[in-house]
Parts: sequence; C-alpha cells; structure tokens
Amino acid sequence: MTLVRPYGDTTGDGMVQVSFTLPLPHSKTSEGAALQLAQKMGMEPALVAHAKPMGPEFTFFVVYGRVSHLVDVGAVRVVERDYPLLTPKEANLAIRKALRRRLVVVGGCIGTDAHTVGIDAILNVKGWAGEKGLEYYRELKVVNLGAQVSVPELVESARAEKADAVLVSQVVTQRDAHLHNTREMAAAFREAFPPRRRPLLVVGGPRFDEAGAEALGVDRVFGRGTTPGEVASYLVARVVARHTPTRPTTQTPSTEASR
Amino acid sequence: MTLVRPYGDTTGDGMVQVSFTLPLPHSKTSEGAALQLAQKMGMEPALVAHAKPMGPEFTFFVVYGRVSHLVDVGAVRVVERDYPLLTPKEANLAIRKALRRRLVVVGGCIGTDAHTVGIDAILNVKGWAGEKGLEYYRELKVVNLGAQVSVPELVESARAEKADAVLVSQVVTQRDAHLHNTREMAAAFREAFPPRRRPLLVVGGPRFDEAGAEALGVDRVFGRGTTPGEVASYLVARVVARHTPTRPTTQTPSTEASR
Amino acid sequence: MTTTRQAVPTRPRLPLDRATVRRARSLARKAGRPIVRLAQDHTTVSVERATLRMSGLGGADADGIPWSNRLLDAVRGDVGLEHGVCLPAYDALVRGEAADLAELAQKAAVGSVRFRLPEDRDRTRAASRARKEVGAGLRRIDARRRERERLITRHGDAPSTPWIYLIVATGDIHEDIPQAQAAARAGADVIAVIRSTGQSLLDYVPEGATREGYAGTYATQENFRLMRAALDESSRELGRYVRLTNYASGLCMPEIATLAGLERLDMMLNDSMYGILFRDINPLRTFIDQRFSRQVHARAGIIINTGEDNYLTTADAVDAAHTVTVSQLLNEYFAKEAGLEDWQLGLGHAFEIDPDLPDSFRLELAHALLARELFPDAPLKWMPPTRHMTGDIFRGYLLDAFFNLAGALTGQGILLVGMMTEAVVTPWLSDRDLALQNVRYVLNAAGRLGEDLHPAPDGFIAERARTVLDEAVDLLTAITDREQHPGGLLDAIADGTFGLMRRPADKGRGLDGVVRKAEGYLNPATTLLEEGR
Amino acid sequence: MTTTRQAVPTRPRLPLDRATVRRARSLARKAGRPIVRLAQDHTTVSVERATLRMSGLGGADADGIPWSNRLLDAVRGDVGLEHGVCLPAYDALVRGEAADLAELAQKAAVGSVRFRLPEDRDRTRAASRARKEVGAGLRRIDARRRERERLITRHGDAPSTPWIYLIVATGDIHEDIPQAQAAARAGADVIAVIRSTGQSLLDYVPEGATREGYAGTYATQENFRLMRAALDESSRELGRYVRLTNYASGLCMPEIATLAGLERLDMMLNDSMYGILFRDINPLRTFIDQRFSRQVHARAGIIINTGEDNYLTTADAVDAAHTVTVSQLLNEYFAKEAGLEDWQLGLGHAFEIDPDLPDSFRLELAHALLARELFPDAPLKWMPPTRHMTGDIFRGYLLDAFFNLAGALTGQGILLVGMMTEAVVTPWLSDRDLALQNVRYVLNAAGRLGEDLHPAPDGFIAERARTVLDEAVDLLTAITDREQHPGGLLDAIADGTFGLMRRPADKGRGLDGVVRKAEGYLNPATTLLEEGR
Ligand code: B12
Ligand code: B12
Ligand SMILES: Cc1ncc(COP(=O)(O)O)c(C=O)c1O
Ligand SMILES: Cc1ncc(COP(=O)(O)O)c(C=O)c1O
Repeated sequence: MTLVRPYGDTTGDGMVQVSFTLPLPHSKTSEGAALQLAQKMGMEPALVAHAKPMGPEFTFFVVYGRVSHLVDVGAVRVVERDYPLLTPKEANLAIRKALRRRLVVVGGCIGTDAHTVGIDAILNVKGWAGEKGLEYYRELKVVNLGAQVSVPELVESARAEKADAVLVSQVVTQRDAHLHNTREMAAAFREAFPPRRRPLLVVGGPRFDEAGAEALGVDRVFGRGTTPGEVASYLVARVVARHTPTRPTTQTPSTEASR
Repeated sequence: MTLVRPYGDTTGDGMVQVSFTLPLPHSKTSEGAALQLAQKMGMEPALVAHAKPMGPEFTFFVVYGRVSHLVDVGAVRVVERDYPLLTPKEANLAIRKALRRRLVVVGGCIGTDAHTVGIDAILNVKGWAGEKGLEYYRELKVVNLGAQVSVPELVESARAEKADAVLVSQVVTQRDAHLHNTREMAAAFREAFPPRRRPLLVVGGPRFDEAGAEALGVDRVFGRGTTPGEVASYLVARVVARHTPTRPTTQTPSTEASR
Repeated sequence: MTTTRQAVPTRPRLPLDRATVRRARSLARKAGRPIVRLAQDHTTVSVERATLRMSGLGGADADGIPWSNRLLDAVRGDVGLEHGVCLPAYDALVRGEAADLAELAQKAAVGSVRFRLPEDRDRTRAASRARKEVGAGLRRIDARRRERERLITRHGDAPSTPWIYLIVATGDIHEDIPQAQAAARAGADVIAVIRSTGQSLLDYVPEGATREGYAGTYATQENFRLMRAALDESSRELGRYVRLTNYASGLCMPEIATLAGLERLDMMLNDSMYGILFRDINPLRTFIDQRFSRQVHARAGIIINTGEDNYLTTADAVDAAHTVTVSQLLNEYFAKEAGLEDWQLGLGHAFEIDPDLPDSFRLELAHALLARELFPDAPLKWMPPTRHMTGDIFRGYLLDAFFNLAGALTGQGILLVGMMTEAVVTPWLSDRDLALQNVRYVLNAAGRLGEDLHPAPDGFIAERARTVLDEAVDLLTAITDREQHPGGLLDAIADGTFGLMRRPADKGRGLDGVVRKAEGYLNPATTLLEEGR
Repeated sequence: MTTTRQAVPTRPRLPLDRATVRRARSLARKAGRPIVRLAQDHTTVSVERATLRMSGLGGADADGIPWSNRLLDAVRGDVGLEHGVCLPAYDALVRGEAADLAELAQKAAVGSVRFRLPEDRDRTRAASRARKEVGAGLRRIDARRRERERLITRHGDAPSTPWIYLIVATGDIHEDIPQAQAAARAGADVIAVIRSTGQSLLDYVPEGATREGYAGTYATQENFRLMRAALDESSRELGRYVRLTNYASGLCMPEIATLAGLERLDMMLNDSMYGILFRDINPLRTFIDQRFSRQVHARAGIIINTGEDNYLTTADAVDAAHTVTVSQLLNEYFAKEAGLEDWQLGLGHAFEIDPDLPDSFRLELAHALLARELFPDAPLKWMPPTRHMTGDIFRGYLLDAFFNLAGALTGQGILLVGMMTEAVVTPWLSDRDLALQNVRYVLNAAGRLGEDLHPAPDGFIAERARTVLDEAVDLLTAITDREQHPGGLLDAIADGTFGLMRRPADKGRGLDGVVRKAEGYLNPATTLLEEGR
C-alpha cells in the first residue's frame, strides 16, 4: 500500500484543486491556456471552475481535475527525528555527563530579517506549544542576539562565546532571501572555523524544506511547528556525540579534547 | 508573446496554489508525499503551506510553489464563435428567408438530470443575462420537454416535431454522467435518422468542455455562461447553411428539399 | 412520550402582528383542507406497497423488482386496488395459498395464485390477519423509536443548536460510510445520504447495498441499515447520538418513510410539494403519498425537513420570499393534520438572496427571523447558498460563513452546512472538513452575538419581515379565493406559484398509481396510525 | 484649511465613563510631556539631513550615498551638530564656497571645503539664507498639499468609509506600479508600498528607482514620485483620488517624512514607538525623529497611521489589549503636540485575538468599539489578522471576512485589507483581488448592520471595553508613578510593557546620531513648522 492517489470523494479518483493567475486578458483563449497549464500539470480531464478577469491584463483561474500521478509513499525521503526526545532533565544530565560544562548556544535572525518570534519561541524561557524554551535548561547557555544580526557579527559572537551550536532563524522568503542568507552564513562559518571546531549550524523557519540541510551547508533545518524540546534533544544528541570519543572516527579527536 | 507562465507577484515567477487530500495519516512522511505529488505536477520548489489531518486516514494539504511549465498560447485550440451574432430580428429574418417556415427546436434534460434552470435560461421567453430566450423568437418553434427525458422519448419528439435542432442540457457530472448520456443520445439519433435528416445536436451545461463536440458525437457544445442569443445565432447559421443550396456538397440535396 | 427538544438560544425578537399571524394560519388551513380530504379519499400503489413492507415483506426478484411491487401488481391485475392490497393479499394467506407474504409474492409473480376480494367472514378473517401483521410492523417501528430515545439518553444528544447537518453523496454506500463517520467525528450532528439522481422517478425501492448511484446513493433498506449501524458505532465512539437522514420523496415516498421507521432513521426530507414541482410527479399522487408518509414519520418520531429552499433556486429569493412563508404554513398544516408535533417540523428556508444586492445579509436576517418568529417551536432547517455559488471557491467559503452567521444569530434549529464547491462537484471529503471548520469558527466566535442584535421595531429588518408576511397573507387569500382559483391550491400549483414551476393536477408522473378508494377499502396501517394518536 | 473628513456612519455606541476617559488623557499627557521636552532639547543626524532635503538637496554620489549624508557628515566632522547643520552649511554658501547645497556637498565630499560656526553678522546672514531656502522647501510642501486638495475636488474622494487600504510589496517599483493600479481599479482607496526588510536600519535614504527589495520596495524619492504619478493617472481614470502611503519610520524617519511631503504622499505609517520595539532603534533617537517627522506631516496634510497592531503580533491580543489603548493615547498626545489634527490620526489597532477563543468576535468588537468611542474624530486604522493566520488559506479568507465585518460594524476609518496568504507569501495579485471581493461583499451585504447592533450597557461587549479602559488607566498610572518608573515612559519601554519587547533607553541603533542642542542651535525647519501653526 505504498502507492496512493489524491482523494476527492472516491478512492483513487485523483482529484485536485489548483488556482493561479495568467498574464492574459480573460477570453476563451485564456481559459484554454489555463486548461493547457492544468494538463501540463498532469490534470486530465480538467475543468475551469472559475475565471475572473483582474484588470485588462490578468485572469485568475480555479481549476478542478484528476491527476494521473501516483504518489509512491515508499520513495518519500523525509528528515525523521534520528535522536531520542529528551526531557529538560534528561538533556541537562546528558550535557553534564558528556561536556562537564554548559553547552553554549548562540542564536538570532540574520540578514535583514526581524522576525524574532520564531527564534524566541525556541530560545526564551517562555517557550512554545507548552514546552519551555532553551533558556530554561540549566545546562544550556543561551545567547540570543535578536533581530537583523549580520553574518560577521554572528561569527564573532560564536567565536567569543565558544558556541557549540549556532541557531539561525529566517522567516522572510521572498526572492529566496532565506536560502541566500543561510548559504552566506554557512560559508562564513566554514571559512572562520576549522572543520572540527565549527559550531553545529542549525537554521529554522516556517518555509524551509527540512531536507535541504546539505544543499544549504548547514547541519540541520527545522521547519514549521518546531518545538524547543526537539531542538534541545537534537543539540544534545549531536554535541554529545561529538564529545564521546568511544565512537570510531577517521579524524584525530585532538581538537575535541582541547575544547 | 505567446509563451506565458503563471503570475504570483512577478512576471515569470510561475507561482501556483494547489490543494488536495491524500489517503494517508498526517505525518512528516505524508507531507513528503504531498511534496512528491507537487513535484510530479511540475512544482519546484514547492512548499506545504498547510497540512490538516481529517480523521486518522486522510490529510488535506495546501501547497504553494513554482511550476516550470510554459503555456503556449498559440497552441491553445478553443471553439471560437464561427458565426455572426444576430439580434432576434435578424435571426427571424434569416430563418424566414432560408426556410420559409419556423425553425423547430426540441429541448430538454436527458437521463436522470432534473436541472432545468440552464435549458430554461436558453429556451424560456424570460431568458438569461438580459437576453430573451428562444421562445421569444417569432420564427423559432420551441418544444421544451423539461426534466429527466429519456433518450427514446427525445428521439420520438424530435421526429414528431420534425425538429431542426435538438438541445440537450446536462448539469450533473459526477462519474461523467453528462458524457455517458450525451454519447448515448448522439448514438440514438444517428441510428434513428439518415445522416442528412438528423437534426442538429447541441448539448450544453456548466461543466462541459466546448472542444469536446466531436468526441461526443454532437454538433456543438455550449458551456458555462452561454447566452440565448449565442445559441439562436448558432442555430440560424447552421440550419440556414444546410438549407442554402448554393454551397457545393457531395450529397444530393434531395431530402433537404422535401423537409 | 418525551423526546429531546431543542433549546432556543437567546436571539433577536421581531414584533409581528398577532392577528396577521392568526389569519395566515387560518388561511393555510383553508387552503390545505381540501387536499387532506382528497388524500383521505384515495390510495396509491406506493401507499399499498408501504403497507406490505410494514407487514414485513422485503426482498426482490432476480431482476431487482421488489416482491412488494410484484405482489401489488398481481393483486391490482386481478381485483384492482380500490379496496386496498391487504384484503386480497391476506385473504390469499388465510386461504393457505402461501405461508407468508414473501412466498405469496413469489407465487403471484409466476402467476400461480389468483386473488379475489374476500367478503363477509372471509373479509373479516383477512382483515384481522392483516391488522395483526401490520400491527406487528408498527410495533417494530415503535421499538425503533424507543431505541433511539434510549441511545440518546445513553450517548447524549447533539451538544447545541443549530444541529450541524452534513451531506454525503458518493453514490457508493461503502465510500459513504467512512465519509459519514469522518464527518461525524469532525462535528456533524446529522448525516444525510442524498439519493442518486434517478431514484425519485423509480416506482419501486431498489434492494440491497448499492455502489452505483449518480450524485447520490440509492435509498434502500440495506443501505439505511448499514449507515445507521455505522453511525451507531460513531455515536458510541463520540459520546453523542449522531442522526441519520434520508429522503421520503419521489414515487415511493410512503415506502421509504416506512423503511426509515423500520431502520431507525431520525430525520427525513419530506415536503408536501417538492415532488410535484421539482420531479414533475403528479400532484394528487404526491399529496396522497405525503399524508401517509407523514403519519408514519409521526409514529416513528422522525423529524421531517421540508423543501422551501428549493423554490429559491428557480425563483428569486427576494421576489418569492413570501412563497416560502406560504409553503411553510401549508407544510405545517399538513404535518399537524398527519399527527406530527412541533418539534418534528424542520421547516425549510434558505440563504439564497443575490449576494450583490445591497443589504443582502440584513434581508436574509429578516427572512430568517420571520420564520423563527412564526414557528417558535419548530427546529427550522436553514439551507445554505447554492444558486449564487460559483466556481470561486473562496467567495463560496465567504458566503457560507455569512450563512452560518445568519443561522446562529436567528436561532435556526438545523444548519445544513454549505460547501465551497457547491457549483463544482458533489462535496469532497475535504470540502466537508473545511465547511465544518467554517461553522465552528462562526458559532464559537460570533454565535452569541444575537444577544446584542436588536432590530429596531420600525427598522429595515422588521419592515422587511412585515412586508413578506403581508405578501404571504395576500397570496394565501388569493389561493383560497374561489373566483381566482376554483381548484384552490391545485390551481395555484398549476399556475407556477411555487418556484415558478407550472404543474397541472392532471399531469406529471405517477397519476396511474392513484386509485380512488371504494366503499369497503381497508388499510390497517392507516387505521392504526390514525388510532394511535 | 479645509480637508476631507470621513463621514462617521451609524454605529453602535458604548457608554464610557467620561471621567475615566478624561483621566486617561491627562495621564497620557503626563507620561508624554518629558519625552516632548527631550525631543525639543535634541536633534539627530536625520532631522538635520531632512532640513537639507527640504532645502532641495537631493541626489547621491557614485556609491549611492546621498549628498545630504555626505554634507552632514562633513559638517559634523568639522564643527559638530550641536548648532544644527544649517548655520555651517549656509555660512559656507554665503561665503561663496559653492553656488548651492549640491555643489557644496560634492566639494565637502572630496574635502575641499571646511566648515565653521558663523558668529554675529555671519550667523545672521547664514541664518537668513537658510530660512529662505528651507522656507521655499516648505512652500513646495504647502503647494503639494493644495494640489492634493485640488485633485480630490476634481476627481472626488474615496466614496465611503472605511477606506480600503491595500499593500503592494514586490520589491520592484516597476512591478509595484501595475499591481497598485490594478488594486486601485479593483477598489482600493489607499495603496501602501511596503519597504524592503533592510531599509529601516539604513542611516540614509536610497536614491532613484529601485528593483531589488526583499519583501518590500525601497522608499526613495524617485519611487515615491513614480508611484504617485501612476496613481494620479489611476485617479483620473477612476474618478476618485487614490491615496498613497509609505513608512516614515526607521533611522531616516524625518527625511522620509520630508520626501513624502515633497512628493505628495497622502498617509504615512508613523508610530512613536514602533522603531524602538520592532527595529531596536534607540528610544531617544526615535522620539526626537518622530516629533520632527510629525511636524512635517502636520504641515503636509498627511494622515499618520500608528502601529499598535504590531504589539499584538508578539503579545497576546486579550492580555495586552490595554497596552494598545495606552499607546493610542500616547500617540494622540505626541501627534497633537506636533500639530496634527484629529482627522490626521489614523490610530492603529488590530483583529488579532486567538480565533479559537470563545466569543472572540465579540471581544474584537469590544476592543474596536472602545477605540472608536475614545477617538471619535480620528480615522482609526483597523489591521487584519496576521498572527493566527496559517497556511489554511480558506480559514484565512474566513477570518478576514469577520475582520471586515468588525471594521464595518464599528465604524473604522481605514481598513487594511487582510490577505488569505498572510502566512505564506507577500500578497499575490490574485490575493488582493480576492481580498477586495471579500471586503466588498461584507460592506455591501452587512455594512449597515451596525444600526441593529446595540450592545447592552452591562453586557459582554460593554463590560469588556470597560475592563480594557480601566486596565489602560492603571498602566498609565504605573508609568507615571515616579516610584515604579523613575524614568517614566522610557522605563516602561525598557521593561517590556509594549509588545513584550524590552528596550532600554541607552541601547539600540542610531544613538550615535543623537545630539544635544547647544545654546545657539538653529533649524529654520523646526522654527517655521512651529511658527506655522
Ligand atoms: C509577527 C510578524 C511580524 C512582526 C514581527 C515581530 C517580531 N518581533 O518577530 C512585525 C509586525 C514586526 C513584522 C514585520 C514585517 N513582516 Co512579518 N509577519 C509576522 C507574522 C504575522 C507572524 C510570524 C510569527 O511570529 N510566527 C510565529 C512563530 C512562532 O512561528 P515561526 O516564525 O514559524 O517559528 C516557528 C518555526 O518556524 C520554527 N523556527 C523559526 N525560526 C527558527 C529558528 C531555529 C533555529 C529553529 C530551530 C526553529 C525555528 O520554530 C518556531 C516555533 O515552532 C507573519 C505571518 C504569519 N502568520 O506567519 C508575517 C510575515 C512573516 N511577515 C512578512 C513580512 C514581509 C514582514 C515585513 C518585511 C513587511 C514590511 N516590508 O514591512 C516586516 C518587516 C520585518 C523584517 N524586517 O523582517 C511576510 C514574509 C513573506 C515571505 N514569505 O517572505 C509574512 C509571511 C507576512 C506576509 N504574508 O506578507 N512581521
Ligand atoms: C438549482 C439547483 C438544483 C435545483 C434544480 C431546479 C431546477 N428545476 O433546475 C434542485 C434543488 C431541484 C436541485 C436538485 C439536485 N441537485 Co442541484 N444544483 C442546483 C444549483 C444550485 C444551480 C444550478 C443552476 O440552476 N444554475 C444556473 C443555470 C442558469 O446555469 P447552468 O445550468 O450552468 O446553465 C447555463 C449554461 O451551462 C448553459 N447551458 C446549460 N444547459 C444548456 C443546454 C444547452 C442546449 C445550451 C445551449 C446551453 C446550456 O446555459 C445556461 C445559461 O448560461 C447547482 C449548484 C450551482 N451553483 O451550480 C446544483 C448542482 C448542479 N446540483 C447537484 C446535485 C448533485 C443535485 C441533486 C442530484 C442532489 C441530490 N442527489 O438530491 C438533486 C437532484 C437533481 C437531479 N435529479 O438532477 C450538483 C451536481 C454535482 C455534479 N457536478 O455532478 C450541483 C453542482 C451541486 C453540488 N455541488 O452538489 N439542484
Ligand atoms: C424536500 C426535498 N425532498 C427530496 C429531495 C431529494 O430529491 P429526490 O427525491 O430526487 O432524491 C430534496 C433534494 O434536495 C428535497 O429538497
Ligand atoms: C507603524 C509601522 N511603522 C513602520 C513599519 C515598517 O517597517 P520598516 O520601518 O522596517 O519598513 C511598520 C510595518 O508594518 C509599522 O507598522
């Protein structure tokens, strides 16, 4: 049962709804153009349920129809949680055991983004969705730089605070601002730190694709609806793993020990 | 300028909105499945803006994203009006000149469809969208059979009334009822009449594709928002053409003359 | 017999002239009485088949023709129906032609029994056997009613009014069931399974579980049973009794009503004129069938829903507002005459005013309040916009929100949830989910705003309500005026008064199934139903 | 000077205790007066640059740094800003260092002029030349104001209230223009071009037409001009004057205000605390810049829009409702002190209550009516839901409908149209079209329902409004209490009173641009603006 189709009112009917604007005046031709687009999207048959001229040059369409695509659930690759969810108590304990010091987190919104509510939801004591934020964890030292932090400032703070992890929020996505800023940030950290000393790089925001970490050059991406507990658990798992020398590694653990 | 893309807020951005249900419980995997479907529809990047579990077995998704498809406006084939729009006066005159009798129209909703408002909008004096219906035309004789007319009944009426044209409405489209019924009707008329004596077959309804006449075996399909004037003008153009012997034809016009 | 009543929430009041209201009701009585008399004097094939079904005759032959049709046709062929089907049929049983009605029908179908009209002693015997068996059927219906009451007590009733009413319409009972259960889980208080487009014109009730309806699912006893069982399961799961609705309409109205009683359906669409106007069924046939079906509903504790909303899909909602009021008054009269009580009267009306009209929402409030004020104890059924819905699903969602708001502000009893895809498809699973979200938001956020709404006694809203009521009284006056309408209501129907549909009394489907009762006509169902009250 | 006033439509009234209202206002005055004094005693780099711009200094160097910045930096480097930029700059002109400010700036940029603080006769000459040139700039602003009034008379004003306010935000002025014109055609009365995310922290105003903003378009004089011209064209086409809005906020607030006056913008976002709270701009810098910018707005006949809505994106709309009221009272005080009149006060508030809260809509009505009652002559700016919007665009469309309804019922002056895609993208062309359709339906269908709404004097709505007002008075009392807040309002801001943001008076961006005025400080702009009233 790994192949499914969209469901309108009958199993397998494949029904979907689409809306879009075409830069064409409203006419039979532009309705035909809307159908052509629907067909290119795989809808067949498709029905233009609604066509509304918006001024002389644009028309808005609502199209209903059946797509023939099959969704192969088996082929879906998602970033599933690959670390145990810890309570704050467990997290504190794990940090104390592995690091024998507080784990340092530096966070903020980079670029011109001033949407702090998301990063604050993760960092501030108050937290989010009923979970306390990272500041609540005794063994976490949280430095929240707030909004509109420039990348050089962020790198500097991370160095000054000896950050284990850097948490960056990006909410504005118009013209892919979040992607550009994240790539710039990742590059700056790679330049500023030797590989093993580079803090863990984490970005988050409601319009990120969680599967995109590698392409962006960061260690992890958190999307819509992330809770502080998930982030804390992830940090503990990764940072603790780094500091647990029992695991075989191709690199010498020398720098690790000195931190 | 025949190639266009959907328009969100910038020329060429290709942005569209899609919604659908997948028969999967809500999870990261089903969100991934939604993205997979969006990708198969040509959306890249796509963003799951909303995912809502509907009971344990279904999830509703709203997805936004960019499609790479180009719409080739030049390749759009639509049924444009290929006859002049006449006023009732002009139509009456044309009929009187060509037929020297009233043009007979038999109409109704076939199958189990009881939606008469559409056909009444075309036929009744009252009309639609400010235009009078076909009954208002002095030179048209309109026989409106109403709802839920069986195909044999319709054929019989057409024969008895010596109909020049048969107008059929189909509004219910679930399980393609309108297509089945139309095909059945067209087949019955082909069986019951010799080709040249077969009345003009016209179907209409809000969810028909006007380009589908040939595949359905009818002469013309009228869709959403048709006005009585368009239908009258079409009828006049076609029936008058049939009765104007000046145009060369491969068939003998004998039967025509006898009507 | 106690049954749950809907609490009427605080709502705006509209001062109506009591004398005018009284006059409207007495005119409705005057218009309706000849129709009742007509119904008393006739029977129909469906009334007779319903009686057979009540006696327990189910099933169908290999072609899917129900045994009740087979038996009835045989009886009619042999002796006619003027005396009812029971005397000849039970006489045959008494004569030992078969062990029960089922066997008798099978024999009749192959022509191996002949029927006669029993007389004297034979008549008495046949009549008493008929009364016994039909009576047993009625007791099954009574038991179902008690069962409903028990289940409501056990699981609890719908938590508040308006009841949330959702439609399911896949055409396939096995797709309908999970969708209905999903809808119930999402908050529906009432589930309606709408019927396949063709069913109302069938002069028999299909048999068994069905999967091939168009834009609706066939109403069959088995489908009723399956869906009621599924919703009983949901009721248990959800801790509230979820009601089931179907349609007692079309050529088999009395039979469907009977099956609804037997399978514990809770509400039935049952309008006095819908079949005439929108299915072109003969007026006499409809009124006769309707009286019987309402007697059954009364007995079964079923709430009826009338269909005034439909008029506004063919006629303009402002121009024809008073025809809705007139029809409500007529439906009320016919319903009460048939034994229904106020709490069973889901009188219909609808939010169908052209949304482009200035003040359209206030006009809707006026119409809705008028109905509320006229029928204070009836659980009014408030129908969503359909006619002015377009393929613009966003606008559709918006209109539905204001429909929900009007429903909440004016204390409607049953809210049929509007779908944003009204002009596109029969509802999808997601349409229902979104629609319920709309209802929940509106009721929760603004449901109690009615407390703050006080239309001025001489303001726009009150003025409009008064105008509609006056127009309704005028129309009723005209209908009952012998000069204008010698044939009374039947003439008015022929004239296109309701929904602009012209339906003469001697036209329409099913007239051949109408039979004038002879002197010795006997139908224990009617007798028992009328005695029962 | 007559200017269009918004007609206040019939709306529900809320009985507020007049003594409490008076007390609230006098506490706001008490809290605000020290801030005004502080603003009077200081100037900022942006106030001085604004003065240069008013004198006609535009343009930028090859790196895009405006000549006003170049000139100011040179003057500050040579003699400091304690006496204002005018004396040293005009002294240089009087001395013949350059023919005009533009040439002077160019010379200053390459270091070929040195500035001094002129004294005695030189000072008088410099001052008088400054006064003349700045005065000419002010007269240009006056001319623009008269031009607006003429155009409104010629084309007609927005046809009704609330004014429909739409946002355009492509980042590219050349995409913005057709979108703005489309929006106007579709019914917008006011177009706002929102600014690129980064602009408010730039300590200069970019130059020229720009195409590269993120989530908004740079505010530049040329962009202002282009858009105003486009909307003048639309106004002609549509037969009603379409207003243009931008943002006098960020580090260049006074300059932007000046450019707005010069380019005939009609409304400006201009809040007394927004920059502090949401852009982490230094409080002193903000308050000083704000006073100047408001004086310019007053003169230019521009309506300001304040930003109380923003608090409810970070704080809860119910818990923090009274902080909105307090901020409105402060904004009113600061505005009037700066010379703005009631009709220019687009005080902000928003529909941001959690939609899952029971009676959320009635709570919104209470809050909206409170603002309406407190500021009866101000064209209140009613902001749509944003925080509780999700990717469910259907639900978004629904919430926006109820926002529109609340706006209509409570007589708001300016309705910022909500977008169903709030949580997804900056508005698409189609989002605006759909949103306007929503507004039109609600206003047309239910806009006059306010006539029928009469919240009981001791009912839910009135009770809630009173509670919020009382809480506002308590908060103002605390702010003005020397024990609790020795630094008054500045301490309260540092505490996180507004929007939960803590902003100490000695932190934040732009403090280095604040200069305490010296004894002989001179700024003809301020003088003329204050004389002018
Ligand atoms: C609140 C808000 C504001 C507030 C911000 C206040 C503040 N201090 O943050 C104010 C009013 C100031 C504001 C201003 C603007 N805003 Co704004 N704003 C919003 C709004 C309404 C809500 C955002 C929010 O707070 N969400 C709640 C938080 C908790 O959710 P979240 O951010 O998704 O965070 C969660 C996860 O994503 C994740 N997460 C987020 N970050 C991180 C980081 C890490 C490390 C991790 C692990 C997880 C994580 O965890 C969080 C908890 O689950 C949205 C619309 C909406 N409803 O989404 C628009 C929105 C984000 N704003 C927008 C815009 C354009 C602006 C402006 C640029 C407009 C302008 N030109 O003036 C300005 C300027 C801001 C700037 N320079 O960046 C757009 C962005 C469009 C886009 N897709 O690019 C939006 C979507 C509105 C719109 N449709 O236009 N805004
Ligand atoms: C009014 C209405 C009814 C009325 C019909 C009254 C009557 N006498 O016609 C009543 C209430 C009776 C009704 C009943 C039902 N309805 Co109905 N109804 C509608 C409604 C609200 C409007 C249709 C309408 O009148 N449109 C106005 C006319 C003027 O437009 P039109 O039909 O498109 O016609 C125009 C053009 O299409 C064209 N045209 C149409 N026909 C023809 C023919 C020719 C020859 C030409 C040239 C042109 C032409 O010209 C017309 C003028 O422009 C629609 C929803 C909607 N808003 O669209 C549902 C709708 C059509 N109904 C629907 C259904 C399912 C039913 C029922 C089957 C439900 C049930 N199971 O009980 C029943 C049974 C009806 C049956 N047996 O067919 C569905 C169909 C779903 C689908 N896609 O298959 C709809 C879409 C609602 C829904 N979403 O579920 N309905
Ligand atoms: C009152 C009433 N009865 C019956 C029906 C069902 O129609 P049918 O009898 O064709 O199934 C409807 C449809 O909406 C209705 O409104
Ligand atoms: C009051 C106020 N000022 C200004 C702005 C604009 O922000 P910025 O100054 O960053 O462009 C906003 C944004 O919504 C606002 O509400």
